[in-house]
Amino acid sequence: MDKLEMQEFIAKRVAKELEHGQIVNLGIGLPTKVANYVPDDIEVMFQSENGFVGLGPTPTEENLDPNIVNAGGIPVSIKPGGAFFDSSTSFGIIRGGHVDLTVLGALQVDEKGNIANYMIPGKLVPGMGGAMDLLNGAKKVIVAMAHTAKGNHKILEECDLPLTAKGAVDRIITEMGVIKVTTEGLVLTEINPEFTVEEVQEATGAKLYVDKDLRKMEV
Amino acid sequence: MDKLEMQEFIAKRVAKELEHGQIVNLGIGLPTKVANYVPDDIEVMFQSENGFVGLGPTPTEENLDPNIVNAGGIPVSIKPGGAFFDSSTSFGIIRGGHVDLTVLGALQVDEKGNIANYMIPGKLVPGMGGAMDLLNGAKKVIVAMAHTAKGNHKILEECDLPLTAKGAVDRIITEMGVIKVTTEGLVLTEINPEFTVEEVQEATGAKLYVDKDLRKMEV
Amino acid sequence: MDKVIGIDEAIKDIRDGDTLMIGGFMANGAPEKLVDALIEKGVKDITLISTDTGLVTTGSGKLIAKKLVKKLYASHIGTNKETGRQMNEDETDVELVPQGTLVERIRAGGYGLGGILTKTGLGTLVEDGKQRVTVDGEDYLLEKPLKADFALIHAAKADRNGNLVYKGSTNNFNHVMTAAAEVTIVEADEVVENGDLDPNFVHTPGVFVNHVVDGGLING
Amino acid sequence: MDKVIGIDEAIKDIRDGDTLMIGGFMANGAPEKLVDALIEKGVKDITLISTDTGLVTTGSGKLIAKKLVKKLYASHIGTNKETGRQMNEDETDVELVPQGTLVERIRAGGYGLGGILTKTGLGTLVEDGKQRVTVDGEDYLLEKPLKADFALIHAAKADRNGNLVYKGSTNNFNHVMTAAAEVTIVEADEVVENGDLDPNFVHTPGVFVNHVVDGGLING
Repeated sequence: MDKLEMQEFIAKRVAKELEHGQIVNLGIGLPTKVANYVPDDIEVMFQSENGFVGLGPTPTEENLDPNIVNAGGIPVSIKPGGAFFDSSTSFGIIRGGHVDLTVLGALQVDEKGNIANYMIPGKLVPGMGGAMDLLNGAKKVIVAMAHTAKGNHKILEECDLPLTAKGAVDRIITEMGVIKVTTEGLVLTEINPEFTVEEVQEATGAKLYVDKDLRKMEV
Repeated sequence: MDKLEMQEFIAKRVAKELEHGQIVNLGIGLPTKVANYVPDDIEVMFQSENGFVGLGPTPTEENLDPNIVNAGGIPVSIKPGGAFFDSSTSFGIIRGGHVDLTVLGALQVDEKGNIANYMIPGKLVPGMGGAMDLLNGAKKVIVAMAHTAKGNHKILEECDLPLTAKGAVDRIITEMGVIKVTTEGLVLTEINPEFTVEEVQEATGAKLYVDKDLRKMEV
Repeated sequence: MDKVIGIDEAIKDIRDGDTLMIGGFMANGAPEKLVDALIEKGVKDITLISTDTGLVTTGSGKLIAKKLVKKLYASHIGTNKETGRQMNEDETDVELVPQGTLVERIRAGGYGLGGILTKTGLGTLVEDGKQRVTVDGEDYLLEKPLKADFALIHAAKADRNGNLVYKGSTNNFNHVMTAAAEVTIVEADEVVENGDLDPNFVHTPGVFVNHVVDGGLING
Repeated sequence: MDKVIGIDEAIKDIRDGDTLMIGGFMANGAPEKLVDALIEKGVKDITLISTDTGLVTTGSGKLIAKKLVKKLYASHIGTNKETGRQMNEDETDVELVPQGTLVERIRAGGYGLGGILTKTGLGTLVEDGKQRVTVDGEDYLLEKPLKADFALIHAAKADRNGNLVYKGSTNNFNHVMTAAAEVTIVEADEVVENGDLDPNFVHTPGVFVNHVVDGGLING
């Protein structure tokens, strides 16, 4: 898989986590692609943290409205039954537990469910945007990311970058498999058949427990 | 003066305190009447704490809209350039210092500017409604009331009823005169010529200092 | 999503002892039909959160008149003589909350805040039993969030997703209460299809709403 | 009340060292013409409060690019490389604030709260130097209000009283900032007469607005 195929693969698998009627917030980058793979038999409402629910399909050039953009500043559309609001309402939705699921990328995740995804001190300082609020407020948190970065571990015993939130992550979905964060540690519940358990463990900087019902990762 | 004449007299005097461009909140009862005496040469916006600014004239039976009531639940109207909002915005306006002036009634006021106007324990328990918020948030607080109640003092050295707020009152306007609350005590700045200073002092349960420029109370 | 259901279905899970928020201000914008249905269903020992208790014949005040309320949070009760009587005779536990504090406590509950700091109530009975917090040398009261099992809300219009529009002064506590309950039930004077409301002018997004009852049809 | 004035008149009292809030999200809904006028006027050492710093060519990011900002409060700066460079090279003092905390701090400033309690940021660098408050056994961060000397706001429509209407996603931080500044200046794409806006659908009441600049006419 090249990088793009990998991202689509991960996005497709994440989409299978969606449940009918959920309010879902997708982070920028890979997570945004999840919106393209919503199963046909369910309906979910995507929230855009800059101020609306009911994110619709990408607009064509003719029906593009510059007043409607997503949290990345990219022109998007709103579905019938959606609604615009200000940032205070938007983060009330997020912090008040009204978002059922958020999907975010990460620089590092660890076996305590800690996550680092907003800065590398002295180098990369994008800022947390709404991520800290989502990690604290969303009912379920999925990290969707490449398993490693240039050969370096991203899933660790303990994050060494500044944390975005402590103990917030429920599940990690990568191109290699699906990992559940439990109080006992990281449990591999699904594996991409292209890899062996040993390979996944090697690519992971923390001990992986293998679920007794380990399944094949399907998209 | 009978009770009604007295109320109108006080309301007229309070209206002279209004300044062009002010946002003003009037309490229920006597203070509500102030809206009838806004000087012709100024424009003020009245806020209704249940959720709008731009209180308009009393509607006729034909143009009455049951969806538009004041904080007393009485049908009212909204002026062009007014706006409706929810209670959270309404009290944001009040608590955030965006109300220039509030006019409230009182059971008791004292020389420290303390005010009691929401309950007589075991007897009368109307509740404070928005009064505590107005007393803390409004830039200027005028108490408009009868000077005494059935011969009993209402302006005291120290309130003995539960306080609505401490040190909040700027000015007291009654049928007998205008009293400024200062750090030195209560200063009589205007007197209704129907009364003598001695009579006003006698009707007051705290020491009154007489302003060196004591004026005639005119409406 | 279609959140429109019949009134009996909408309120069927409300039980004795539940905490209810009820919108309206002096019963202007109160969900009268939901309150009536609740009385008919017969739920008691309610903890009621409502800015006032209307009259004995209107809004949340009807529950007071029927003696169904065990504990009340309200800012103003003067217009419903029965509330004051129950309070003075210790029949109902009444906590008087300043109106601005009440709306912020409800908002904090719905918006996931642990509390808010306010000067309102300092040095009054409202301060009793509460924590004072000093910020930059200034004293404030710490006021805690309020949440409810159910919120009963009135709106002029609702679409099937639960997006709401209010008219005139009827919004008041309705909007803020929608977010603060486990289950929010709306009585709408008119139900419209998704897409019929302009998304720029929705007062309450459907995210906060669980059930919509058509106030015109009641069992539609 | 007629709050409509020319752009130069509107910004004339903004001085070096002032604290400014600027609306917009990735410059969507940013008051571009007010920012340009400010740059032309030449105000420096600004404390800027803005959810992000757009690009070097858009929104509040233009002030960063011109090195006019001394201190910045923002939640996201990744799209404006100059902000990160100034931060890493200690040219600009940048306080990264979680977006939900930023909007609540601004709201608290405008709505007279002494602070709010939140779990967002607990156990992270955001907690540094802040007070932890325990409520019913749960830990929260105490986040303080933010206020400004001036707020620069964009709206689709304004009436002469300063009532505002936004379009689509352009509301974002604009509404909440209007309340939190001593002086709030609005750049409106269209100015209408009092009475032309439906009072049921005003997003920001004119109470919070001091000056309206006609973004179409600029000096109208």
